[in-house]
Amino acid sequence: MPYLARRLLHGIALLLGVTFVSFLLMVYFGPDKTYDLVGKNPTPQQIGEVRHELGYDRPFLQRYGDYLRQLLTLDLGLSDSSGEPVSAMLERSVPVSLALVLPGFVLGNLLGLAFAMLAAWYRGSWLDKLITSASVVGMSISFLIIIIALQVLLCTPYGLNLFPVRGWKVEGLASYLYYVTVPTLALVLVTLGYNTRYYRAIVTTEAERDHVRTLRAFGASPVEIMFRHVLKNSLIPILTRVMFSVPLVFVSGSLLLESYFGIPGIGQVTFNAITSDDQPVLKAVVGLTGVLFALALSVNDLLYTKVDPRLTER
Amino acid sequence: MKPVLEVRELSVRANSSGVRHRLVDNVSFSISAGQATGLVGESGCGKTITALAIMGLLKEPAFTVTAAAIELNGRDISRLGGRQQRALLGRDIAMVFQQPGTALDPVFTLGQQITRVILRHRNETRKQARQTMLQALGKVGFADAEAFAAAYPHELSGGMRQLAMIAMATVCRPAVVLADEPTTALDPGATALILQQLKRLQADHGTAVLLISHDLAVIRKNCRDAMIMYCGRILEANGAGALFARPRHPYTAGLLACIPRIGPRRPAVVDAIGGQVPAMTDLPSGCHFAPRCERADPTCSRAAPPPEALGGGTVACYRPL
Amino acid sequence: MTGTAWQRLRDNGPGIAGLCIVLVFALVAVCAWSGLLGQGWAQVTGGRWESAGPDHWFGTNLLGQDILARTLQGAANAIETGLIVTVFSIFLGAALGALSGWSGRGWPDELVLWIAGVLDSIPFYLFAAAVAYALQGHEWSMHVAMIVTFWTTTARIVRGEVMRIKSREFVEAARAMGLNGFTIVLRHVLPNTLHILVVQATITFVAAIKTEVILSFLGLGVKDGVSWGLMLAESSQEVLAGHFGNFLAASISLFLLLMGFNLLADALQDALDTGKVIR
Amino acid sequence: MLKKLQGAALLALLMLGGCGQSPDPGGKVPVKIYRHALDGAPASLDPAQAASIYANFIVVNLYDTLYRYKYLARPYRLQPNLAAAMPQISDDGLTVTIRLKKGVHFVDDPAFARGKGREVTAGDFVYSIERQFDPRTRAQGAWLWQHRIVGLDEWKTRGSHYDEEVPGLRALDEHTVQIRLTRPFPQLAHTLAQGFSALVPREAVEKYGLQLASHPVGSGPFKLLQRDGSRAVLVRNPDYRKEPFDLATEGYDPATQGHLGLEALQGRFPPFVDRLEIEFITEDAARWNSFAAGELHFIKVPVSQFDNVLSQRNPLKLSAQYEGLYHFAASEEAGLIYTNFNMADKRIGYSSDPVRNRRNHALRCAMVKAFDWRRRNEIFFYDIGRVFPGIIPPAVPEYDPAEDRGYTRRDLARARALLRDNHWTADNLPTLDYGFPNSVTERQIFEQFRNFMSQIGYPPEKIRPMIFATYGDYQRAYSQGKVTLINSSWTMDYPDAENIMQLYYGPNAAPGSNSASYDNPEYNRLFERAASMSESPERTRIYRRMNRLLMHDCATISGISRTLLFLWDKHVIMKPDRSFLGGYFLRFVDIDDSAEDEP
Repeated sequence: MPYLARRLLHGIALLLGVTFVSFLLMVYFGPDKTYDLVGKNPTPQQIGEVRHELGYDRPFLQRYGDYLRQLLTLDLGLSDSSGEPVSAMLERSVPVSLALVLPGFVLGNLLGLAFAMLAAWYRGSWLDKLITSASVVGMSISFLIIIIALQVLLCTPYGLNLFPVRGWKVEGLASYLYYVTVPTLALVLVTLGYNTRYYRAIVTTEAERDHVRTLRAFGASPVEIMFRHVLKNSLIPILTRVMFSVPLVFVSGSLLLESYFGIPGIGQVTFNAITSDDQPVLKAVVGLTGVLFALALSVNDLLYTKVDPRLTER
Repeated sequence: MKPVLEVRELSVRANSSGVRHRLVDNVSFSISAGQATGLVGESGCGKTITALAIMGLLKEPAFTVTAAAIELNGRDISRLGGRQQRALLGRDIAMVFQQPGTALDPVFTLGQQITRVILRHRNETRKQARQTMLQALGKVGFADAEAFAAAYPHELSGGMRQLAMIAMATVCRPAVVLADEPTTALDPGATALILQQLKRLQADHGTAVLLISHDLAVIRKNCRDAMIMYCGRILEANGAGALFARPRHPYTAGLLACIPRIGPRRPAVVDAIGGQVPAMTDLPSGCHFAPRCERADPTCSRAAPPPEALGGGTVACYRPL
Repeated sequence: MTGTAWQRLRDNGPGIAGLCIVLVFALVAVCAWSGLLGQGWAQVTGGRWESAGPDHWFGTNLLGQDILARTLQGAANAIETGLIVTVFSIFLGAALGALSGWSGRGWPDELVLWIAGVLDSIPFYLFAAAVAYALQGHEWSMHVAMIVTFWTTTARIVRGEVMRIKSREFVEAARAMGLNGFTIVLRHVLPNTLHILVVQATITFVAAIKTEVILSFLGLGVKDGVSWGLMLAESSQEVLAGHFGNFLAASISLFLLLMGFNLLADALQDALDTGKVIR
Repeated sequence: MLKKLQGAALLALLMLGGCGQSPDPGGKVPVKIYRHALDGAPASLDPAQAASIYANFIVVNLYDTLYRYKYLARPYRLQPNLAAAMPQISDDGLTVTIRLKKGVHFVDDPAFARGKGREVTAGDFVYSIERQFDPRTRAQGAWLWQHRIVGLDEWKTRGSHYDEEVPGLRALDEHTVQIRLTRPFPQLAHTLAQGFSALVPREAVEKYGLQLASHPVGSGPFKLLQRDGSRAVLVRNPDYRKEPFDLATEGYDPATQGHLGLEALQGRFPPFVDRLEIEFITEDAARWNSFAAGELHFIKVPVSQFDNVLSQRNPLKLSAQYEGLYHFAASEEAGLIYTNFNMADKRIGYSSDPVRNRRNHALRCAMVKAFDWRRRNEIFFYDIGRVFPGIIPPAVPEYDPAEDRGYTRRDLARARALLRDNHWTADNLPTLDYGFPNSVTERQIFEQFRNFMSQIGYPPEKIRPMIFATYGDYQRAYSQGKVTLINSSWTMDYPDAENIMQLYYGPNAAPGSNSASYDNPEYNRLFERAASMSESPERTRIYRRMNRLLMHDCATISGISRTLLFLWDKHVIMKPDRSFLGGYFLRFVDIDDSAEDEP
């Protein structure tokens, strides 16, 4: 299928770009661990030794080449600070991040969609107005504020003091809920406004199509119309949004949450890598996010053809 | 003979950004089983709105619908809502829309869409429903029903889509079908097919058809009765034959004058109506047609003329022909 | 903005409210720049963590600096960042968007789309951090990071719009008159995307301010000076010790400003009826 | 905790429609668990890289060192750990002989033959020190022994081949080490109580390479179970050598320590707890809340909580609400916080032009006079930090209570006069770069500093912040002399003032630890003279003289020692410590389960 081939080509081009830019910024001009590793009273010669050990003294292209090879072979080397294999760090932290972000991500989208459909069905009614204005309010509250406020309200003696201030000691459902609740709430609150508004825009346009009028003219119930027809028709933009937010939510999104709630996920690993000049880790994270993103792009296009019969002949 | 559908004092108001104006003004008429009634008027005069109002598809807050009664087989459906109303739609009264292109859901096959209607209104198993669906498609003239059932709307021509619409509208044998400009978007061949199907309906199930069109020729050919609508009001109603033979309302007369006769002898258009159709937002007081009517006098602009019986039909005019 | 659009905007209550809020903050910013407001933000004028009172309306922080002054200065900083980032990223977006849109499926189009794709694929905060490093913690690193990443959305939208306009008669006419692509785009095409740019600008502004706060919180933002983000960073330690001055001042003013812009953005979208722009 | 659980369950209902059983998050287990909090996370657990107090804190529990500090004795005194006795030093002070205990084994690990931990030998010690001088190790402790052990530096320049013997560092037999020094090194025993000197088995290094940093193989009282960026879990090493705890040896003082219930430990075998859970919590507030919520047994109280925790300052008194719950101890850190001038910077330091040199000296002294230690102490140390003139902190015996306090007394008039008399005006004052790694507190400290200076007419815009995303970047910048005002703190590596005096020894100039690049020939001469002396009245005289030289040259704005407050649960039997003792005390921590319920 030439279409697929084209997508693949795009994907590769994208990956090369991402890896190159990120390498240039984060590695070549990037942080320098030398001075974390030299002991007290180092001599210039010792500093040189460390730089050599870290491979900072090798030529640019060679380093970039190695980087690409690492990504291809998924042999990501060892962390400069902990000496742990980067792959091991990812295996350890990615599941945590997933567990942390997934509930909030899913809830945020589902609730957003639900509100959007309500608003669309009662287009122009007070309910619609309420939902729209609420979403504007939601969009106006910064993630930071939500996190700080929630922590004070739910995790401290100044508030309800129901949940832990930080940490992630998950053994079983109860402890999972115990630790995941506040971050989830934060995530939902911060995404809900945007999702609701975005989905409303989509669903309303779909709900005003002629064929929806036809359905009503043939006695279809609101539920059937909204869920069976409108939803399926608006699936493409919804999928697009979801697919595209996946890679970023799981890195950027969890970065703030995890560094604030002290949760050992990919976000925290990344944050520590930044503050401790841990290049191997940074390289891996950025590279893999790029890969994820390229994948998301391609998968998305495939889904289109699955969802919308009009796109099959392409 | 008892009318199947009787509409009394139907009015529709649009509420857009504070200003409320009438789209349909105090319309009353009735149509009886096994025959077609034509509703004629220039586009934007409220024909479609009337139909939608009858179907109860116009919703607050965008529209306000008021009616003394809309009786379907003697049952007032104007005040129904929710479940009861939905039970009627597509079963006892159905509608065929103007744009077959967009009236069907693009992401479901024709089969799926028709079957849904059947499952909704007739307690049949999926299997039975599928059979019924195929028969319906067959009836409207799809030779290879299976193939069409599996097709998506975008894979069919406009005419075929409209036939499918009709199949869908008739699959439950409704008492009334409101056909809103069913042929405007189609080429002559398809038009013929569609109209033939509508005729078959009346013949086979004694279905009453309200044929909405701006095309007088179509109405004349296919309807027993006809109504002339202008700016949300019915100006004249009569048997099609009588109405076309001897129009009473100046507007009707004007319209008829516009129909091109066959043959080269006469110019395509003679003494067309002067002036512009007024905007629904600011209608002239009294008879809406008065400003364009050469017979108009001050009385016309004072109050809306009530429908008066005349020559077997009714005319809303102070100075009928 | 056309007269009718202005009419529609005037009828939009929330929109006007938003506009007013924005104008108030803009006024504050101007006053702060011209040295009338929030000058004492660096001076120590009180004890540590004094509660609100006549001489310190919002109280003081750990060092004994007046929180009100810092809030006002923070507002000025937020607006400044917003303006710089918006102006540049919109300009960049419009230019590149027009270029790729006009060039159709040619290589400039492919190139621009590729760059945009690449930039969008890098997690933003990592990118900002990286730029901060690359620029050796230069005071503009934050702005650069934002501009470089924010232009893509605008570019994509403008591209689409330009492609649409390209096929219109008046453009054909201009072509027929033998005008070169550049002049056509400049004179005939871009002006027709103005309404989109206006809306995009308000949205970019919001994004910029939000990001400024978070970056400053992470220490990648404002270098010398005060920012709501820095105040929140301070407060994130203080609130748990029961001092809410910094937090309330910063978060409330941040909320108001963002709210104002969001309302304005919505109103503009309705007034200029560009469909709801996806955010 | 229970209250919180209900909260969780309640939300569970809201979210997933309820969940039945809800075990204690943290897991109720019949073993003794001690939960500790550090305000930072260790990067590496390889002894050779145990540079941070965090790393050291954990490393000394996973590995064994030859010596350690007595648990309870103050001032700190050394105590044989893996060594059988204190080192035997020849009369010329150049040959040191150390005997190791017999029958000590490394923990079982695949690295060893048949996975059984083999006996610890003198060879391991030799190897572990040599490692520090092998670039491939990325070691950070070499500076402790540099130029001090015969042939070691040459061994390195020859390419660090382990089969090659170092004349000054030899294993006489399985359990005897002999060290030959280039010159007397009184602090040697101290250096052998540091994580850096811990004994590492060569097999493990060769098997795991750099990964040793996350896969420790030692002979310490604990083994690593799990570790990530936010916590480490250690479990008791069942094969740890059996040595009964003895109050007398550890320097128990009933008068000051009687209330801690330490008697209960007498004669038992450490480690006393089965499991250590060490949380790395950098945010003060989060750490405190975690402690207040009962998730931790111990906390170093963050300054922001002092108001809340203390009811009065001198003497320090715990506020009533906590007295019943917690034990409480205040300890003065063995170290200091100071702001160096970069003397290598012509704008403010040494200048070839004698006039400028004099003016710069005056400028520095003016800034020293303008600095408000009272306020600094009040705002950032809750007024319980110890301010002292110069660099010799109260924690060391060399500290001179009689020293003139003028150096740390604010005197704006005098400062202004100094500027005036040396023709310094707002216009011709140099623009200075004040560096700090990004953090809220560091920024506040900077703003306060700038504020102090603005009060003697130093234009704020002339003191520019130079913010670095990481501490490493900051270190690089000032090591390369890019920073003019260097705010730093020094925590002593061992309880001997020499470790502080070297901070201004010329040859240690940047990139060395003498970040001020202070270079005063007399100071250097005195330092070298004292280098071979161990603590003595004479050395004390010399050090105090050096301190005065430094102050006269106004090379640094110094200094203050923090007072650290520790709170720990009444159920926990321990005497916590943060300085040299490092993590050594963890093996002596016990939990009094007569009152079983966990907080």
